[in-house]
Amino acid sequence: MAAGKETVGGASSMRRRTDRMMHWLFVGSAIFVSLIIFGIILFVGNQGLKTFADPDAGVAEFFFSTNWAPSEGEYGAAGFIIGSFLVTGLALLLAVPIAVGGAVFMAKIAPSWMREIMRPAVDLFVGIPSVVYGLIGLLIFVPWFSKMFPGEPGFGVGPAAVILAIMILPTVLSVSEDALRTLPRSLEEASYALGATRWQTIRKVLLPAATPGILTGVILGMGRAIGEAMAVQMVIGNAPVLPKGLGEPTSVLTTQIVKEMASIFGTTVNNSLFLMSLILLLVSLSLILIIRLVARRREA
Amino acid sequence: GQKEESKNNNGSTDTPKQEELSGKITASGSSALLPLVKHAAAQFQDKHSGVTIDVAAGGSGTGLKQVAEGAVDIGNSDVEAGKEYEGKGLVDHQVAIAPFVLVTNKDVTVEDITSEQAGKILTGEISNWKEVGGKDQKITIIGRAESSGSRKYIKSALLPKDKDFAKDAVVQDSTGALKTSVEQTSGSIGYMDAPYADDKIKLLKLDGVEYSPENIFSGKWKLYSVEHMYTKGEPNKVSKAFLDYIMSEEFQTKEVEGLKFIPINKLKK
Amino acid sequence: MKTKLTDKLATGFFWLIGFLILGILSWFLWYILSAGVPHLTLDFIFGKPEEVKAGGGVGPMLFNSFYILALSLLFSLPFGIGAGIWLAEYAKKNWFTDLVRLSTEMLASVPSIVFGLFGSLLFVTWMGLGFTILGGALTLALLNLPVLVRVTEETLRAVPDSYREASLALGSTKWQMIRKVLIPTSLPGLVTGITLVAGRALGESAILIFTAGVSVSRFAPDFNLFASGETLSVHLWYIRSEALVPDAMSIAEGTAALLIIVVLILNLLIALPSRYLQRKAAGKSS
Amino acid sequence: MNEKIRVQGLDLYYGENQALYEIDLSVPEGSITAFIGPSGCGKSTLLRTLNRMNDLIPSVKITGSVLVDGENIYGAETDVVHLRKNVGMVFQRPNPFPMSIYDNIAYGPRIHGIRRKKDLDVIVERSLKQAALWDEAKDRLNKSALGLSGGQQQRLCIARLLAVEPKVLLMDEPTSALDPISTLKVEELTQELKEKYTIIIVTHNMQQAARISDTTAFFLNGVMVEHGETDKLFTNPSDKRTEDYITGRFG
Amino acid sequence: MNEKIRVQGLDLYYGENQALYEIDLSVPEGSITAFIGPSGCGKSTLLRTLNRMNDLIPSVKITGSVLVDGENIYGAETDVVHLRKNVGMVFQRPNPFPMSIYDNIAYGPRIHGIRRKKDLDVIVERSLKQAALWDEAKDRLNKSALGLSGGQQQRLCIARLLAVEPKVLLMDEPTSALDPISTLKVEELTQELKEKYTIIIVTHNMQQAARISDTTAFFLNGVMVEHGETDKLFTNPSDKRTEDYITGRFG
Ligand SMILES: Nc1ncnc2c1ncn2[C@@H]1O[C@H](COP(=O)(O)OP(=O)(O)OP(=O)(O)O)[C@@H](O)[C@H]1O
Ligand SMILES: Nc1ncnc2c1ncn2[C@@H]1O[C@H](COP(=O)(O)OP(=O)(O)OP(=O)(O)O)[C@@H](O)[C@H]1O
Ligand SMILES: [Mg+2]
Ligand SMILES: [Mg+2]
Ligand SMILES: O=P([O-])([O-])[O-]
Repeated sequence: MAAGKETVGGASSMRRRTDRMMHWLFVGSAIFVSLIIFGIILFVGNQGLKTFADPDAGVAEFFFSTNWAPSEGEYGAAGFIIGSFLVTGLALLLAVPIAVGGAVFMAKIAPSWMREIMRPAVDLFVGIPSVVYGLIGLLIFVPWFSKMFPGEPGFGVGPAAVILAIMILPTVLSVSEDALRTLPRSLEEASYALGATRWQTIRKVLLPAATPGILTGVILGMGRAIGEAMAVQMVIGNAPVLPKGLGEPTSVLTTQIVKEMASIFGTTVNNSLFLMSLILLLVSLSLILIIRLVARRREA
Repeated sequence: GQKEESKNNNGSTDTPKQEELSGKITASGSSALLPLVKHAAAQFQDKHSGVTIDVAAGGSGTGLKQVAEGAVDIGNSDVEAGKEYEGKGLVDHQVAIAPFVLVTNKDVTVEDITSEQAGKILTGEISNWKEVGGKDQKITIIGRAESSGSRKYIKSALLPKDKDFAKDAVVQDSTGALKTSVEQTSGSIGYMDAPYADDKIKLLKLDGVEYSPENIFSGKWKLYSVEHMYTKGEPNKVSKAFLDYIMSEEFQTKEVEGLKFIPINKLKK
Repeated sequence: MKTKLTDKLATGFFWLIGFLILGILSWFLWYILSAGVPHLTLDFIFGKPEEVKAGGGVGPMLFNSFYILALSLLFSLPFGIGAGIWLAEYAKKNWFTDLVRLSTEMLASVPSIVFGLFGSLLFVTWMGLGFTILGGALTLALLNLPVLVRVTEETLRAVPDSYREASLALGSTKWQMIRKVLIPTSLPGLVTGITLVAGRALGESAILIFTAGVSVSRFAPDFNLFASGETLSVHLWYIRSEALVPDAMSIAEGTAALLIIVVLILNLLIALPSRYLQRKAAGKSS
Repeated sequence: MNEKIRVQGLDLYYGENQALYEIDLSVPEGSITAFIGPSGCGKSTLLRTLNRMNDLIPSVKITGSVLVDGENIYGAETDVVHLRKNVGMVFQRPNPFPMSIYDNIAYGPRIHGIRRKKDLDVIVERSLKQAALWDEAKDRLNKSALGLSGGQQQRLCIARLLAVEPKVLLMDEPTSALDPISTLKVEELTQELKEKYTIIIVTHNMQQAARISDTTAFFLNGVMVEHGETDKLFTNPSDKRTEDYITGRFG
Repeated sequence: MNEKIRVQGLDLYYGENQALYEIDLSVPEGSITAFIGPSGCGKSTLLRTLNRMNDLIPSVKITGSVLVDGENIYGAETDVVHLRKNVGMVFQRPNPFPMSIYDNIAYGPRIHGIRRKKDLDVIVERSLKQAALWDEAKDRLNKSALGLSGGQQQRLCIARLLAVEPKVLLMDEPTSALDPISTLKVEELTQELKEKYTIIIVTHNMQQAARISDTTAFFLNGVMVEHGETDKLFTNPSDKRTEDYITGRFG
C-alpha cells in the first residue's frame, strides 16, 4: 500500500509537469496560428508597396487607370479591381436568390426526406474541386455564351460569374439555412396564430428576422468568389482590359496574379502582383470585419 | 522496391566508378519547345534509367524566371533572355529552330493574307474577316500572355514597330490551350509553332506562301525562331549529358525533323 | 382567397428551387462522370503518364494527391487542434483571445492564390527548394489551419460541461480531462471536420501549381519530399493546356471524374458515418 | 349560451406516446374556461389542437373531432389559415416580432388585406387600447417592440391578436413569465374581453383560475378528470384526484 | 472530533454580484452536514468553493479563506488537482462519462497512476459495492454507462468518486433527479459512508436533511443564517427566518 502511494505521488508530479507542458504547447499553437496572417500581411504588403518605388508606377495610376502594359511602363490595375467586383457582383446576383430560396426550402418547407437528400447534396457542391468547375465552365458555359452573344468569343465575365455562382451557392445556402432554422419557433407560431399563411410568415417574419445571418452567408460567399483563381482563369479570357460584354475577355485580380506569376521577383510587375494580393487580402479582411459588425448587431 | 532503387541512385552518384548517370533534371518554360524537350526527355530517360527529367510549360518567361531563380535546372525559351537577366549567370544553349504559323478556326473562309494584313489583324486594326476578303465575321484574336516567347517572336516578326497586340484578345497560358481555344471559337485567329498544328485547325498562307518545310529551307517561309535552353551557370553533369544528347547528331538528324522542328545547323540565319 | 393562391405558388416555387439545386448538381455529376468514367481503366488510374503518346495514366498524381494531403494534415493538425483546444478550454475573455480568434478568421479568408504566391516565394525561391512535395504540403497546411482551429473549438464546445466537472472533481489535470474525456467524446465531430478539410485540400490547385509544380517523379510512388508532386487537381488544370498528348481531352475528363469519385468516397466513407455518430452522441449526452 | 367549441373523443399521440385520452369538452360562447393540472398533463397540447397549432409538429397524430361553430376543424376542407384567424392564441412567453410596435399590431390586418394607413391607424389604436397598452405605447409606436418590458410585451401580443378580431382567444399560461402587477393587468383584461370573446386559458396558478374563469377543467396524465363551474370545482370537487390536487397534496 | 473544513469570512462575487456574504462555517471530520435554503440562496456556490470548482467560472472572485485540514486551499501553493482528489464532488444531474461502466470507475485511479489491470479490477469492484451498485452492474461492466437508469447513474458517479478515495464528499442535490426508490438507496449509502468520509450534502428536501444529516446549515440570500445540530435546527431553530422556512412559510 505504501509502495502504491509512492508511485501515485511520483506519477502525480509528472502529470502535473505534463499538464503544464501541454498548456504551453496549446498556447504556443495559438500564438503560432495567429502570427501567420500578420506574417503574410506584412510580407505581401511590404513587397506590394515596393511597386511604387518605380517612378513609372504611380499610386493614382495603379488604382484609377485601366491601362495595363508593363512593357510600356503602364501599371493601371483599376480594370482588374473593377473586374473582380463585377464578376463577384454578378455571381452574387445569380447565386443569392437561389441560395436563399434553397435555404427557405430546406429550413421550412422540405419534408424531412427531401432535407436528407439535399443536405449531402449541398455538401457535395462544396467538395467539387474548383478546377472541375473550371473545366465545366470551359466545356459548357464558354461555348454557350459564345452562342448566346454571336461575335463574342464566349470567354469572359459571363461564364466566370456562372461558375462562381455555383461555387458559392452552398456557402450562402447553408449559412442562411442555419440562420432560418435557429430562429425561435415562437416567431413562427405567433404569425400562424394570427392567421398568416406560410408564405406570409416566411416573407414578413422569418426572412427579415434572419437577415443578419443571411447577410453573413452572402458576405462569406463574396469572399470566396473574389478570391477564386484557377476556375476563373480557365474561362475569363485573361485580356487586361475592361469587359465589353458578358462573353468578352477580361481579367480580374486573381487571374492577373496567375498570369504574371512568370515575372521575376523584384521587378515592378512582380511587385504589383503582391500589391494586388494585398488588395485581395484587405478586401477579405474588411469582409470579416463586416461580418463581425453584423453579428454584433444581431446580438444587440 | 522503391527505396532500394533510390539507394542505388544515391550510390551511383557517390561512386564515380560506375558509369551510369543518375539524378533529376527539371525544365520549364516555352510551350513552343515543349514537344521537342518532352520527346528528348522520354528518349533520354529510356537510355539512362537513373535519370528523371520533369518538363513543364508555362511560357518562355516562366522558364527564364525559374531557371534564374534556381527553381528549375533548365529554362526553355523561344527568345533570347532579355536585359533583365543580365548578370544572372544564364548560359544559352541553342537547340533547334521552330517554324511559326498563323492558324484560324475552321469556319474562317480566308485562305491567304499578307504580312501587313496579319499585323493589322493582330493589333486590332482589322476586326472583321470581310476586310481581308472573307465573309462578314468578327475576328477573335486568341493570343498568349506577356511571358510567352511565341508572343514576343510574332510581335517582332509581324507587328508594325511600336505596336502591340490588341489588348482585348483572349489570352491563354500555353500553346496547347491556345490551340484548343482556336479550335473552339468561331472566327478566331492565333499564332503558334508548327509542331502543334493539326487538322483540327486551319493554317493560313502568308503572302501567298504555304507553310511547308521545303518553303522554309528555300527561304520563302519567313516565320521561324531559334529555340534556347538556358542553364544557370555551366550545366551540371546530368543536365549537360541531356543537352549534349539533344545537340547530338543522332537526335538532330533523326528526331528533330520528325517533330516538325528544324535542326539547328540546317538554317544559317 | 388571393393569399392562399400566393401561398401555393410560393410553395411550388420553393420546391422548384429545391429541384433546381439538385438538378444542377446531378447534371454536373452526370456530365463529369458519364464523360470520365469510361476512361477510368486500371491502367489510367494507376498507370504512369505519357509525355507525347496517347494512353497515359494518372497514377503518380493520384498518389501525390493523397501524399501531399497527408503531409499537409501532418503539419497542420497539431497546431490547428492545439490552437482549437486552447481557444475552447484555456482562453480567457480578453484582448489576446479576441486577437487569436480574429487572426484565425482572417487566415481563413485569405484567397488561396495569395497562399500560392507566398509559398512559391518562400519555399521555391528563397529556400531554393524548387518545386517540391514538401513546399506544397507546407503551404497547403496554411489553408487547413484555420478550418481545423474552428472545427476543433466548435466540437469541444459542444461537449457538455458536466463531463469537464466530473473529470476535474476526480482530481484529473486539465490535460488528462482533455485527452481522456473531451477528445474521445468529440472525436466524431473532429473526424467530420477533418474530412471537410481534406476534401478542400484535395481539390486545391492554386496553391500547389506554384509550390509543388506541374510534373511528377518518374518513380511511383515516390516518397521523396523533395520531388516535384503534381496532384490530380493540378493535373486537370495543366492537361488543359497540354495539347501535346492527343488524348488530352479524355485525360481531363477521366481526371475530373476520378477527382469527383475520390471526393464522393471521402464523403460516403468518413463524413456520413461520423456525422451519424456525432448525432447519436449528441442525442445521448443531452 | 351557444356552444362555441366542442371536443369529441379526442386522442392525441406524439409519435408513439399518447398525450391525450378521449377528451370530451364543450365550451360555451362568451365564457372563460380555465385548464388546470400538473405539469405535463396535456393542457398545452389540448389548447393547441383547438387552432391546429399542432400541425407544426410533424409527429402529432390525432383522432376524434374538434368542432368550432359546429364545423369539424380537422375535416378535409378546413381552411387552417381562416381557422387560426378566428381562433387566436397567446403564448406562455411573449413573442413579439422584431419590428416596431405599430408593425406588430398591423401585421395581422395587413396579411388579411388591409393596406390603407388610415384604417391601420384606427385598428392599432383600438387594439392597444383594448389591451390596456395604449397609454404606455402611444409615444413609441415606431420603436422596436423588443424594447418593451415582459408584461408590456405580453399585452402587445394580446393587442396584436385582438387586431385580427378573432372569436376565440386561447391563452397558454399568459402570465407565467410576468411580475404580479403585469399579471393583474392581464387578468383584468381577460375580464373586459370576456364579453366579446370566448376565452380558454391555461394556468398553473389555481388562484388565478378561481379569480377569472367561469368554468374550469382539471387534467391529469392526459385525461380530463373533471370539468365544471369554477366555484363548484374549487369548493366541492366531485373527483378525489381533483381535490388532492387543489389542496396541494401533489403536483 | 477533528475539524475537517473551516470557512472563514468568505465573500464570493459573480462579477459585480455578491452571492455569498461573510460565511463562517466549521465542519467536523466524519460527519454529515446538510445545506438547506431556498433556490438561489448560494448553497451550490458555497459547496463549489470547497474544492475550488468555482475556478472554472472566470467571473468568480473570492475573499476570505477556506481551510481543509488546516491548510488554506486558496493559498498560493495549493495544488488544486490534489485538493480535488481529496475533496470529491457528486453533482445534481448524474454525469457519467460516455464510456463503459468499468472505464468510468477506473478513470480516477488511472489518472492517478494506477495501471495494472488487477489493481483496477479490485478497485472497481470495491467501489461499486460501496455504492451498492455491484449487483446491478457486475454483469455489464463493459457496457456503456449511459445505458443505466438515472438512479443507477448517480450511484455510478458516487462509486466513481469513491474509487479515488477522497476524504470529503460534496454532494449537490444528489437525489433531486431520482425517483423515490433510488433516492432511498442513495440516502442509505450516505449513512454507510459517513464512518469513513466527511460529507456535505445540499438538498432541497428538508425531510432528507432531517433524516440523514448530523448538522444543518440554513442559507438565505447568500447569508448563512443558522448552523447547528440537525435535530435542534428543525425542532427549535434560533432564528425566526429559519423557522419561517422550515414551516413552509416561504421558499
Ligand atoms: N413536441 C412534443 N413532442 C413529443 N412529446 C411532447 C411534445 N410536446 C409535449 N409533449 C409531451 O406531451 C405531454 C403533455 O405536454 P404538454 O406540454 O401538453 O403539458 P402541459 O400540461 O402543458 O404542461 P406544462 O404545465 O408543463 O406546460 C408531456 O408528456 C410532454 O412530454
Ligand atoms: N455562473 C454564475 N454566474 C453568475 N451568477 C451565478 C452563477 N451561478 C450562480 N449564480 C447566482 O448566484 C446565486 C446563488 O446561486 P446558487 O446556484 O449557489 O444557488 P443555490 O442555492 O444552489 O440554488 P438552487 O437550489 O436553485 O440550486 C444566484 O443568485 C445565482 O443566480
Ligand atoms: Mg404547457
Ligand atoms: Mg444549486
Ligand atoms: O513558347 P512560349 O510558351 O513561350 O510561347
